[in-house]
Amino acid sequence: MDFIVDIIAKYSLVRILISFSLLIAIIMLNAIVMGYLERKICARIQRRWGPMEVGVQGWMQMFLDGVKLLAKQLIVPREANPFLFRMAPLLCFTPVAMAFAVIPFSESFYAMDLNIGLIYLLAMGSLNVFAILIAGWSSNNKYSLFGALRSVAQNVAYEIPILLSLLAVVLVTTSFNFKEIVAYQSGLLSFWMCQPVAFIIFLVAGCAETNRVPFDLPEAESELTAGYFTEYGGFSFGLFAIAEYGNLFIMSSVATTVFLGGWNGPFGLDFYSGPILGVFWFLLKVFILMLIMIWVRWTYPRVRFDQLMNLSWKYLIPFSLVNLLITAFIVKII
Amino acid sequence: MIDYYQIVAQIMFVAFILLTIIGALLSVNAKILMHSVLGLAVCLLGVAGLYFYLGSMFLSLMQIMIYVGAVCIVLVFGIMVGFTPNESAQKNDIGRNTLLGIVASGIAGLGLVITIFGKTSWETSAATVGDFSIEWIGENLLLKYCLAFELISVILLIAIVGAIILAKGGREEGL
Amino acid sequence: MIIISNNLNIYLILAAFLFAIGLYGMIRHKTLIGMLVSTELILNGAGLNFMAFNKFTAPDPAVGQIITLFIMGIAAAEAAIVVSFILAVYRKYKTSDPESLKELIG
Amino acid sequence: MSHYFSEIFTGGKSLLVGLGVTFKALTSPVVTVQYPREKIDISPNMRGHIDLIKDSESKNGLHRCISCGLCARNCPCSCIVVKGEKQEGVKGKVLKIFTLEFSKCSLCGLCVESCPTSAIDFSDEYELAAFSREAFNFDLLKRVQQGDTK
Amino acid sequence: MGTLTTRFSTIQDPDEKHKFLLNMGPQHPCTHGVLRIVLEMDGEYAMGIDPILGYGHRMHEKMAECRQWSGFYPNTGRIDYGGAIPYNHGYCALIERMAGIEVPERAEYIRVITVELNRIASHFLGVGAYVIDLGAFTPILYMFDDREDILDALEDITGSRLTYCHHRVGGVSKDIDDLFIKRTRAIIKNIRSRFDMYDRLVTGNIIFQKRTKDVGIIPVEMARRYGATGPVLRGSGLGFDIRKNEPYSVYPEFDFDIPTGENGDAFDRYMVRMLELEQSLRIIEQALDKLPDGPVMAKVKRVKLQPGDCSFSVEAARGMLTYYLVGDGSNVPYKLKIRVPSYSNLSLLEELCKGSLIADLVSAMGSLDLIIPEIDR
Repeated sequence: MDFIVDIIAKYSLVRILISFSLLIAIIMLNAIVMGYLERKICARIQRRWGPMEVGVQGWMQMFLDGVKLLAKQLIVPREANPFLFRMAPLLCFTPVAMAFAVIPFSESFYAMDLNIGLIYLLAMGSLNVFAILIAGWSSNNKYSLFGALRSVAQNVAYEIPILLSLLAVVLVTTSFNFKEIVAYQSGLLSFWMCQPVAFIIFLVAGCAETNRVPFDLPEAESELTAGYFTEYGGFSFGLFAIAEYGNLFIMSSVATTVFLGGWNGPFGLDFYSGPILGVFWFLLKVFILMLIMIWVRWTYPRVRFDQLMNLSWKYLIPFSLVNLLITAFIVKII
Repeated sequence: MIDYYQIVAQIMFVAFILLTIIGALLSVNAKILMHSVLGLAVCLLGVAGLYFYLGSMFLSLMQIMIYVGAVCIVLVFGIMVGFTPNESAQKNDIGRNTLLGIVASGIAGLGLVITIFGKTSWETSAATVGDFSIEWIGENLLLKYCLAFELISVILLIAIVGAIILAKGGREEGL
Repeated sequence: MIIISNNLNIYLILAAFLFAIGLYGMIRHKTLIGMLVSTELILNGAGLNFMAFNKFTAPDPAVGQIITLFIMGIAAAEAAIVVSFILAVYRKYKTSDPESLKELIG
Repeated sequence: MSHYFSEIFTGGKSLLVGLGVTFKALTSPVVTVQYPREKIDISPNMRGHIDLIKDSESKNGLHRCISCGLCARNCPCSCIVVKGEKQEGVKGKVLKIFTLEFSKCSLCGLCVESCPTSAIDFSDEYELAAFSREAFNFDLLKRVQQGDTK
Repeated sequence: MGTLTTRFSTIQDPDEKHKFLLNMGPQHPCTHGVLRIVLEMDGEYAMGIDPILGYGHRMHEKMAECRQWSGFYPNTGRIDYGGAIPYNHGYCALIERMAGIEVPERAEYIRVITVELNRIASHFLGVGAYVIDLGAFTPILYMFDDREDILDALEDITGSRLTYCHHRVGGVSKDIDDLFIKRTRAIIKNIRSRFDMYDRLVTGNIIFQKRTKDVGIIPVEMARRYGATGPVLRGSGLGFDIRKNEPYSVYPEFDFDIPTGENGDAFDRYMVRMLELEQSLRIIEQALDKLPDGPVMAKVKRVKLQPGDCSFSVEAARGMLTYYLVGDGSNVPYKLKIRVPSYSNLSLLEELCKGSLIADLVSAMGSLDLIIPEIDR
């Protein structure tokens, strides 16, 4: 019991409130920036201009789209389950917002420092499926239901390689705490160099976990129109989009902290270790990862469902297991 | 000043208890099967919060990850796969065994409560050895309580194999 | 200031409540999945009990946690196997009502 | 087993090659234009709606139409109405009505081909949008009188 | 939609209670138009498939019976909006065969050039849409980039970009000029240089190969049974092409191959289309080299459709297109029947996709390259 009082005392209520509202703002801003970047980069990949109308290079497009979404009515289908239908976007958004609490932007810029932050993030990540399930089921639409079903199998299958690849790093650092993991990589070494297999596996599985192309089966456009959010419109649709980008951010920031050295400068270039530069390095790495995911999205076709499962069970899980065993062996020897 | 934090903590505690109770009631009384699983999820979240108060953050996260993130989802999956979309909204039949249920659970619950208050006086151990960190659990799990670890591995393996065989056999028959 | 969260009995009563309501649901539910849900409630009651005793009475705090973890693992395995069983039954008999599975009564 | 690894290798390589293609496209210039602000030149042979050609050297000083009605008869969509009147002192008919119901037109060009005096031709207008169907009932005679044609 | 009944309007059999119906379309991203497919689903497996047509019906055949034969020109371009010029060509050739009109050689060459250009544009559209069906959005825009050049060139001589009405009985409505020839040569060079890029981006991609290989296999026997033609039949290994098997126009003068597939799966059909691009480029090159001088329009007197019937087949972008006309002595066709390739290609769908995953259904259907308005007419 003292434990929780400790936590509240350590981070006073004011701080919790402030950081929570800040986190919501960051999530929204992230969705706006990422939405803009995605549209712009996809346009340039396809040799189009992308949004150009409002503002210089159309930078205000996403804000106006948000306003448009806010102004739209939420239409609940007659046969849908109204309570769950309204709840699902919120449920989708909440775990994302909660997961943001432990993301270490820099050494001193974080909302909460947990000694098992990694597990906390994964737990919140596993809640995300639940919202998709509820959204898919409550819409009472067969396409939505298919999307939800696919999403479940996909998330269950890809949580395993994610866990195993992260464990390989945790074996070395012997800590689930983000701070300690980052501190371990303060020098020249960061884990993408000495754990490249785990890094690649994490990126692929993270792509699948966040339902991005080539693993966007829950919302496969040409098969299921829009998958689990087919029936949604207005801002509840917007919340799904925000949560999707939020998840992307979370996955990228886990990859950044665990494999790319978090707020440390690259290759041990630690000439200034203040909080601002730390945030800069962190965001730079996160955004590079997210841009890579966008780049991937606009290049590949979508895999089929059984191929998705095969990839996880036949390739990613064996490789991550072998990687884990080898790591354990080396750590034990040294 | 510490009282202020205590108040917040106690309010949250009550909220978690209410969450548990409401979830449990919803899960047994829901008219729609899906709601019943959702009630279970709410109840499990409440219990996870209580684990937090019982001093183990690790277990509360594990509760969320395993119970809410896996068990509940498997249940929902079962509902959605096994039942057609129309059927999964089917109503739970109420009334057949309600009286029996109330009596049986009433007796059991009453017995337990009487035991809690009447028969035993629990001794609270003053000093607990060790902390609640995951290192502590991990060490104990692998050294002192190794059998539990081995057992759960075997059970999980058997469960995986069994589930695959059961599910696969059905599909071959179906096609 | 009453610190209610530091009281063993509250946890025990809540666990008893979970157990009782799980029992009630087990008897009352007509579908296999509903019964499985009730089983999970009972298991949770047990887990809560273990954790409460672990915190307040046990000399070694690892025991309760490990048993609770054990219960979680069992619950996960159980859910997986029962759901696949339900699916197999459903495919064969086209129903999930336990009372209409006459062939299984023996 | 070797197939397993070779598939990983070739598959991974093909994925990287694909990424290379899109990256090259990302760095190469944009091929589209910002339509309402920039416009690309349309082909001079584009088939728009038809127009009477302004011809000051013709008999009536305005256009060459002799109101024969061949275009209206040849039109598969019956969207052209041509009416001429006999007038005192003038040889042949004088064009009174020449309208095009453009919303029916299928832009086949049979009218232009059938015209014996080459009096009609395609216009190069393509930004034709309106809120009502009536806005597409063009009075071609009026257009040529007002000088809207090319 | 309630008035349209399907074979699966309800599932009566109590043993089949776990199956359910899924309406794919008429508004669905993968049906490329207003095709409605009622699927009887068992989980993600489509156990019954029932395509329902008629949402885009425009009565083209009836329209042909209600107007002079010359009034049907604009309709031909609107049957198959993807590859309109072969339709144009087929109709003109039909009337020419019926009335015994000789077409000047230059006109025939121009016809071949425009038809082949249009075939390339149509294949780009079909392949690009297929790749979109598989989830990759980018390749279609690169293909449209190439297609745009062709459309620009065609606009220059035909006047329109999609629903061309260029060929006339006795020739073509407009001659091509040196600018067009120069432009077309540049287009050929440009498209040739981009084949490698498509190979690297789409054909070689392992996800694309996994999605298309061994998916929707059509054996030759089955393709013949359903009367499938075009790339669908050639993908199954039978090199049937009207341009070779029943030569018309000036095609015998050109040297080109008929690419065929081996397994008849979706990948083979895709590859046949990609290889046909190269063959079309070869034909255009040869035609530009050999282009004779002369008039582009024969002297055509008033054509009366003699009593009797006549048919003419051409190889459209999606397969064999046959016009069949019955005349009664007037200049209004008594009956005009159009045999479109997509219709018989679509009829494969049920046998092709029975019991397949919904993702494979999308993949197989995309590889048939259907144009729905063509089927509905």
